[in-house]
Amino acid sequence: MLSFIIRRLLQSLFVMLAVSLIAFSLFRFVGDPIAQMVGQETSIEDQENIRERLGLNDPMPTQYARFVGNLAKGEFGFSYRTRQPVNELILSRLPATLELGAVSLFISLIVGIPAGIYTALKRGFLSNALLVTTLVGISIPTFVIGIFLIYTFGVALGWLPTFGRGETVQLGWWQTNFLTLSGWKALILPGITLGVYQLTLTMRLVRAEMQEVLKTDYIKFATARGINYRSLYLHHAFRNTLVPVITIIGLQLGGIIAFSIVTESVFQWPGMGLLFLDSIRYVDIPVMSVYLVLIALIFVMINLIVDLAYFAIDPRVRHRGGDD
Amino acid sequence: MIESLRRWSIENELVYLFLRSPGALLAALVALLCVGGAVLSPWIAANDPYDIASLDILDSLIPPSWSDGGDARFLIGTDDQGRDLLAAILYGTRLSLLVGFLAITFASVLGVTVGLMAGYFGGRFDAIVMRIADVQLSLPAILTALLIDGIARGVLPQGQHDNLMIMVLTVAIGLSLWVNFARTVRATTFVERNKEYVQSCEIMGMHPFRIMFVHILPNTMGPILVILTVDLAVAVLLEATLSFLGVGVPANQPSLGTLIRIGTEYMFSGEWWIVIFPSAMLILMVISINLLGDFLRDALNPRIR
Amino acid sequence: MSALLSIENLYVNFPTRFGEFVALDGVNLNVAAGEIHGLVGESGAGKSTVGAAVMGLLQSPGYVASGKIVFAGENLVGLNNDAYHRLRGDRISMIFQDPQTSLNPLLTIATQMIETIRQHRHVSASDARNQAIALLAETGINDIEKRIDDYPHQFSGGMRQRVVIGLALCTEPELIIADEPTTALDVSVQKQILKLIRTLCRERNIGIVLITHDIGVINETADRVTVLRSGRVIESGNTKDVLGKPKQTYTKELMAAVPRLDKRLDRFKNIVGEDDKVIDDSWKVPLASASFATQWLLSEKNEGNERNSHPLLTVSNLDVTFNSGQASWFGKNKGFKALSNINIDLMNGEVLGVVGESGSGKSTLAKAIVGLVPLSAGSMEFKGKMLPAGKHRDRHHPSRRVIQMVFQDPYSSLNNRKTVESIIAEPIRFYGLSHDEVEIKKLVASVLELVGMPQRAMLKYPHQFSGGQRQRIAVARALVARPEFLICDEPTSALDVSIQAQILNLLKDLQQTFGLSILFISHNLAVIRQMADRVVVIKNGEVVETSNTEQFFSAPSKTYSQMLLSETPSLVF
Amino acid sequence: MKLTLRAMLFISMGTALTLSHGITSAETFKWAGTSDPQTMDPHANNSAPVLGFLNNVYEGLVRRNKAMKIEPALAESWEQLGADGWRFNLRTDVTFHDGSAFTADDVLFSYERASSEESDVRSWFSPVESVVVVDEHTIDFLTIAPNPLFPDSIANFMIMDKDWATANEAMRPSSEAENFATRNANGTGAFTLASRDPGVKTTLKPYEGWWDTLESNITEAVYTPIGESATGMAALLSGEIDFISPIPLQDVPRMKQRAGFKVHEGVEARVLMFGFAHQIDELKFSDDVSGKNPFQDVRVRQAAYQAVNVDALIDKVMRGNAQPAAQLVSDAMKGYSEANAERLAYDPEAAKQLMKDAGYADGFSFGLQCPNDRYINDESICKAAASMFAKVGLNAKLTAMPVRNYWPELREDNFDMYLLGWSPGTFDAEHPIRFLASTPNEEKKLGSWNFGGYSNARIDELLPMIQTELDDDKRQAMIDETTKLMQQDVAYIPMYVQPLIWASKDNIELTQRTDNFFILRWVTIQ
Repeated sequence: MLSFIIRRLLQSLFVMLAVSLIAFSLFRFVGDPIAQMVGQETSIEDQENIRERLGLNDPMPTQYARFVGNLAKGEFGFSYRTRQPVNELILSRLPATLELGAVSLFISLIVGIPAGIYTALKRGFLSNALLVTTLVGISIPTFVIGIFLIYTFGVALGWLPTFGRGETVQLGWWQTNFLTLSGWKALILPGITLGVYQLTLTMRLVRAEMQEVLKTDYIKFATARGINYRSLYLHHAFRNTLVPVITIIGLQLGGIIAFSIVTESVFQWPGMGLLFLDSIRYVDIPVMSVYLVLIALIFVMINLIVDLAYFAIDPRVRHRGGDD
Repeated sequence: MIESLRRWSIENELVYLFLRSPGALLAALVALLCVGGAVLSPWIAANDPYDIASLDILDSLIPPSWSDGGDARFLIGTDDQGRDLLAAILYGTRLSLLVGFLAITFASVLGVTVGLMAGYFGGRFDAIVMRIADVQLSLPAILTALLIDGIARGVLPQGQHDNLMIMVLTVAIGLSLWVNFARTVRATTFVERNKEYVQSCEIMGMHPFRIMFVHILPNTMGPILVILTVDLAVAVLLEATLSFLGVGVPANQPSLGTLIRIGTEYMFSGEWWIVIFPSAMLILMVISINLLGDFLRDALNPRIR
Repeated sequence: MSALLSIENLYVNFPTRFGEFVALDGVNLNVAAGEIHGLVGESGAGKSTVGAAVMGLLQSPGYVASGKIVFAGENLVGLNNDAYHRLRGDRISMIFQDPQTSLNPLLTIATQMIETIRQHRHVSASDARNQAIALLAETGINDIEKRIDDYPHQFSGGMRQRVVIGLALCTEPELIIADEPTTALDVSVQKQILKLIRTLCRERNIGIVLITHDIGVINETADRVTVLRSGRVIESGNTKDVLGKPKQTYTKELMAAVPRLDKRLDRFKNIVGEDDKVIDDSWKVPLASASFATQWLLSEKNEGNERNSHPLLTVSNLDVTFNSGQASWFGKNKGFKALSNINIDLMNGEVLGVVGESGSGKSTLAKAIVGLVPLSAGSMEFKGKMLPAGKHRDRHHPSRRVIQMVFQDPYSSLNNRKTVESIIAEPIRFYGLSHDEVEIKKLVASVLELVGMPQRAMLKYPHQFSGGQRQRIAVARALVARPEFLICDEPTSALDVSIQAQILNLLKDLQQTFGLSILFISHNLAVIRQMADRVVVIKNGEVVETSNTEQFFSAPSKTYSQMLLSETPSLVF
Repeated sequence: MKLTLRAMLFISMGTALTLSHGITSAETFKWAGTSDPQTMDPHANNSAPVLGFLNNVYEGLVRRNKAMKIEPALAESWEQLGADGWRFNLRTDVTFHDGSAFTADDVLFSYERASSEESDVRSWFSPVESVVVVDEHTIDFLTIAPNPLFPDSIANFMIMDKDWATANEAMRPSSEAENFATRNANGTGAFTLASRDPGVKTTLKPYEGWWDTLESNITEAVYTPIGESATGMAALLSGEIDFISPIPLQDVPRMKQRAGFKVHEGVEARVLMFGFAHQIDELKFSDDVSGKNPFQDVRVRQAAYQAVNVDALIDKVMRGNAQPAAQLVSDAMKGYSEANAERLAYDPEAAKQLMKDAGYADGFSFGLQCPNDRYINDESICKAAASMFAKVGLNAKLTAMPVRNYWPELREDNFDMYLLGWSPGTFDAEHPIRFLASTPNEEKKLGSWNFGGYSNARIDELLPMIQTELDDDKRQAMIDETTKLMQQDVAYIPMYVQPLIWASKDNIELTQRTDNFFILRWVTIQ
C-alpha cells in the first residue's frame, strides 16, 4: 500500500516533469512577451534589454533548468503581465475555479447518477426523454450554452448575474462564494454550463455500467435469492459500477478544469482558466507554465485519489496490494 | 429491393437493429444530409464564400429572405462580410467535418497503433505509453489544442500558415483524442491477445505486427467504431470551441465554429440569423452523429473505457 | 409422492430476428420433495431455460407462451413480479454454475448471507449471523467464524461453491434449482460438492433440480432424470432405468457417445447427427475432395510419422516459473513455479495423454513445447535436435510448422473476423507450402471435407458455426501445416458429449491416416483412456506418474492417480 | 445533525448580512472595460489602459481638459526658459493620498524614476537634458534642443510621492518582480485606490483632500474587466454594471433604442491604415510575382488606395461610426493638415488602369497581415478590404492573428501589406511622422514603427525642424509639406479614424475624451 503510493508519486513526478518540459518548450512559440509588456513608444533597444533581463535570450534547456530549479526551490517566478508572484496570482484564482468545478461536479453527480440508474433500470418515456435531453446536452458547444443561459436568465429574465463571482467572503487566502447569497446565485449559471457535459457523461456511464452489472451472475443470483430490488440495485449493482464510474469521474475532473477555460471566459469568472487565457493573450510564460504544472499536479492527485478509492471500494484490489 | 434489405437484415444483426430503430434512422438521414450538403457544397451553394472577389460588403447583414429587408438572393440572409449565410454554412460544415474526420483519422491511427502495441507487448512499453497517455490526459483537449495552435503560429512560415492551419487543427484535436482510442484498444487487445487464435499465430512464428494489425485489429473494430462516432462529434465540437476561442481555422475560410463566434457578436444587435442558423446546423449535426454513436454502442455493446 | 414442482406442457418462446424461437416445446416435469431430479441434455436442449422459467427469471425477450409451472399447488405462470420475488430465495432458490462470478465481489460473505436471511426471516442481525455460521459450517467450510467476514475472492473455487450453496440454503427453501453446479470444478471437488448436495437434499427434504450436461454426474447423483433435446423431453424416469436401459434412440446414442472409463473403444458408434440442419453440399471447389487432401498431406512423407520407439520429443528437467526476475519497482518478484523438473519422452507416432486438474500445469507444458513460455531450467529435444524455448526460438524455426496445436476453446481459437477460407489458407501461405492460389483454394476445400465439413463452409465466418464445427475447422487449420506432431490441449472439454465423440473419432482417424504423434491434454480421464497410448499424470507442476494407458486404468500406482480415478463419475451401473 | 443546522444558520446569517450590505448608496459606480490595467505603477507601462486608469489616481504637472487642451494641474503655471527648457510653478496646497505634502522634490524624484532604465515611459524624457529644483515649488526641465511641445508631451507624466516610494522600496518601476507600487498607489488625484484584485476587481474612492473641486458625485467606483463583449453587453443590459467601454459597433443602433441606456459616441485619436512593404525587393507571399516588389511602384500603391471603398467600410463594417481619414492624424490633433484633407476617390476602374499601367493587368497575389484583437473589427475590415482589393486584381492572402503574434511578425518583416492603427501619444502630427514616416534609424530611435521601411529624404530632413520650430505657422507649413509628400508617395493608405463607442445607463453623465481615457471625476450619476 505504502509502496504503491510511493511508486505512484514517483510516476507522478515523471508526469509532471514531462508536462512542464512540454509546456516550457511550447510557450516560446506562443508569441513575444516583450511586445505585450511595453508601450508602443519603447525602443527596440529597451525591449532587447528587458528580454535579456528576463533571460529570454538563453537557450531553451537553460531556461527550463532554471524553471525546474526554481520550482524545486518553491520559487514560481513573477508574472510578466502584472509582475505579481505567480504562486500568489494562481492561489488567488484557484478557489474560484475549484468552487466552480465542485459545483458543476456536484450538479453532474447529483443529477447524473440517479438519472443513469433510472435509465438503466427502466425503459419508457421518461427514460428516453432523459437520454435524448442529455444527448442534446453533449451536442451543444459549451460556449453556446453559456451565452444562451446568460441571455435567458441574466438579461431577459434578470434573475441571475451575468458575470463574475458576486460577493465573496475571504477565509484566509481562500475567497469563497459559498457564504453569500449573491455568491451562490453567481455560481448557478456557470455551474450548469460547465456541469451539463459532465452530467451527460456521468449519466451515460452509470447507465452503461449498470446495464453491464445487471447481466452478471451475482446479480442474477441475488435476484434468485429474492433480495429486494432497492438493495439489489443500490447495494449490489450500483456499488459494483463504482470502480469504473470513479475512474471516469476522476478523468472528468480534468475535463472540468479544462472546460472551465471556456466557461470562465464566457462568464468572466475570475478563475485559473480565465487567468490562463489572459496569460496566453499576454504571453505570460511564467503563469502559463505554472498553471500547466498545477493542472498536471491536480490531475496526478486525482489519479492517486481514484486509485486509493479503489482500495476503499474493491476488496480484491485491497488484498492484491494494488499492483496495477 | 425491400426483400433483399429484409434478407440482409436477417443475416446482419446490425442492419436488423438499425432498421428497427427510428432514432438511428432519423439520425442517419440528418447526418447524411449534413455530410451530403457539405461534400456537395461547391455545387449546391449559390456562391463561393471563399472567393473574396465575389463578396460585396454592401450585401452584408441582410436578413433572411422572408423577413423585412430580406433579399431573394440570400435565402437565410448574409453575414457581416456579405457572404450568403446558407453557402457559408454549407462550406463551414464541410470544413468542420473535414477537420473532424481528419482529426479522428489521425487520432485513431495513432491511438489504435499505440493501443495495440501497448496491449500486445505489455510490460515496460505499456507502462511508458500509459504514462504518456496520462501526460496527455493531464493536458486536456482544449489546452493541447491551444498549445499546438500557439506553436504552429510560431513555427510555421507565414503564408503557409493558413494553408496548414487545418492540418494544425487536425493534429491538435487528434492529439487530444488519441488517448480514448489507445485506452480502449489496449483494453480490448489485452483480452484478445490471450485468446487462442492469437496464440496460434504466435506459435506459427508470425511477426508481432502482423498479428496485431491483421489478426487482432479487426477484432477491436466494434469499440473503435463507437469511439470513432462519438469522437467525431467531440472533434467537431472541439473545432467549434477552438474557433470560438479564436484559435481555429483561418478567418477567410469560416468553419461552423467561426461562424458561430462571429454570430455571437451580433447577439444583442438584432441580427439573430447570423448566430441561430450556424448554431442550429452544428447542433443538428452533432446530435445526429451522437445518436448514431448511441445506436452503435447499444448494438455492438462494447465495453468502453 | 406428491410433486413439489410440476411443470405441465410448458412452452417458452424467444422472439428473434429469424422469427419466434421455441426454446421449450411442451415440457413436462415432476419433482418431489427430497428428490434430486437430473435434467440432462446437450447445449441448446433448453435445460437452463427450464430453471429460469421456474425462477421466473427468463432472459428478456423470452416468455412463457403456454403451460403451467405448479409449485406446491400454486401455478407460478402469470404470477406478478412482486409476489414472484417474495417467493425467490424464500421458497425456491438457485445455485449457479460458476462460483467465481456468482458472488458479489464487493461484499463479504457475512453481508451477503445476513442480508439474504433477513430479507426473508425476521431475525436480528446477530441471529442471522449465527445462522449463517452454522449453515456454512454445515456446508463444510472450515474455520468459518474467522472467515465469514472475508470477501469471496479469498476463497478457493470449491469453497466458494459451498458458500453459494450456503446462500441458496440459508432461507430454507423447498426447492433448489442447481444449474451446472459442479461444471467449473475439478473432479475431486466436484465429488464433495455433489455429496454435499445429496446430503442436504436428504436431510432437509428439499427438492432439487440438477441441471447438467455431464451424464456421469447425473448417474452418481440424481434419483430421477429427464433427458431434454431441442426443448423437448426425450425420456424421463429413474436414473438407473433411463441411463442403463434407454428406450429412445437419442438417449441410446447419447449414452454411446459418453467416453467410458472402464474400456477403450476404437471408435464411438451410433453418433448423434450434428443438428437437424440440412448440410448444403451443393457448393464445391472443382477437383477438391477429401482424398485430394489426404494425398497432399501425405505427399511429403514425414519420417516422424513412422510409428517406432524413437523419441520424437524429449523433455528433460523442465522448469517454468512465471514472473520470475521481472524487475518490479521495488525489488524482485519471486514468481510462481508452474512446472518443475518435468521429464517426458514422446515416441514417434504415439499418443501421449497428459492428465491433471486445473492449475496442475498441463497447459503450461503445451505452451512450453510450442515456445509460448520461456523455460527457467531444463531443455527440450525435438527429432534429436535441441528445441529452443520461448523467445530463443527463431520465428522461422522449422519446428514451428511441424508442431501444431489444437486449442480447448473453439470460440476463441478461431479469429471471428476472418473467413474460414483465410483461416485455413493462412498456414499454407505462411509456411510457403503452396503459392498457387487455385491450389490453395482447392486444398482448403479438400481439407474441410477431410474433417467432415461441407466445402461451402470456407465462405463463412467462424461465428456461423457450432462449437463442434469450429473445432473441426481448428483441426483442419492444424492439419494443413503438414504437422508431424500435434498438441491437443483439452480439445473437447468445451463440447457436448456427442460432439466430443465426433471430434475424438476425427482425431483418431487422422492419427491413423497420417501417423501423427499427439500430445493429448485433458482433465477428463475417460477421454484420455479413449485416446492415449501412454498417460502422464501431473499435479502441482510435477509429474506424478507415467505409465501405459491400460496399466494406468487397471492399476494406477500412485495414490493421487487412484484418487483421481475413484472420484471421476463413472457410468458403471 | 445539530452541527449541520448550525452551519446552515451560519450561512443564512452570512447571506442576510451580505444582503443588507448589498444595498449600497446610489452613488456606487460600476464600470467595465475589455482589459485590466496591468499595473498601478504610472511609470511601468506606457499603454492606454494603464495611463487612462491611473489618470484618476495620479496627476501630472499638466493635464488635458475635456477638449484635450493642456491645463494646469500640479503646476499652477509654466513658462518657457528661452530655448533652454521650461519652468513649472507648482501648487502649494496639494497633498498626496496619504496626507504628505507635494513638493518639487517629488517631481524630481518622479522624473528620475520615470526616466530610469526600468521605466517604460522614458522616451518622453529623451529631449530632457536635466531637471533642476529651483525651490520647493518651482522646478526647471532643461531640454537639449528647443522643445515647443514639451508640456503637451508630459501630460501623462504622473507624480509619485518620494517618501512613500522610498519607504515602500518602490524607487524604481518594477521590471520583473512586482514592488509595492504595482498594486498600491499614492497619488494626488481625485480618487484613491481603495482595493485592487488584479484582473478581477479594482475599487476607487474619492479623495477628500483633493486640491480641485470634484464634479463627480460618485462615492465608490468599481472597475471590472470583461473580456467577452457579449458578456459585457449582457452585464450592462441586466443592470449589473453602469458603464462599459467599448461596446461592439453592431450593437449601437439597438442600444440607442433601448430604454434606460445610452450610447456615447466620439472619435478616437487612432487612424487606421494599410502599410506597404516598401523596402523589400521581392514579395514574400506572392504565388505569381517573383523577383520584384510591385508595391515599390507608386501606381500599384495608388491602385490599392483607390480600390478600397472606405465609405462602404465605414458604413457596413463600422456601422457608420467612423470618419474617413486622408492623413495619419485626425482633425482633432494639433498639426492636422487642413490643406491635405481630401482622400483620393474610390475608383476601381482607375485602379485597374493603374495596375495595367504598372504592368499588372492580370493582377498579382500578396500577403496581407492583420491583427484580430487589436482594433475595432480589425479582422472584418481586412476581410472586406481584401475582397475590394481582389476586384482590381490585388489578390490578398489574408492572415489574421492575435496581437501577441502580430507585432513580432511585423518586426520580422513577414508581410507584403499590413494593417496598422496609430494614435499619437502627444496628440500632435509630429508623432506619426517620427514613428511611421521617417526612415527607420535605431540609433536615433526614429521610424521604429515604420515596418515597411518607407523612406523620403525630404521628410527625414523636415522632422527635426518640425520638432524644434517654435513658430506655429512655420511648423504647420512643414507638417503640411510632409503630409503632402506622404500622400503623393501613397506611403500608407489611411482609411478612417476609429470611433469611441461607450455605453451606459441613461442616468450616467460623463465626458468622452478622444484619447479614450475614462475620467471618473467627470462622471455623475443622476
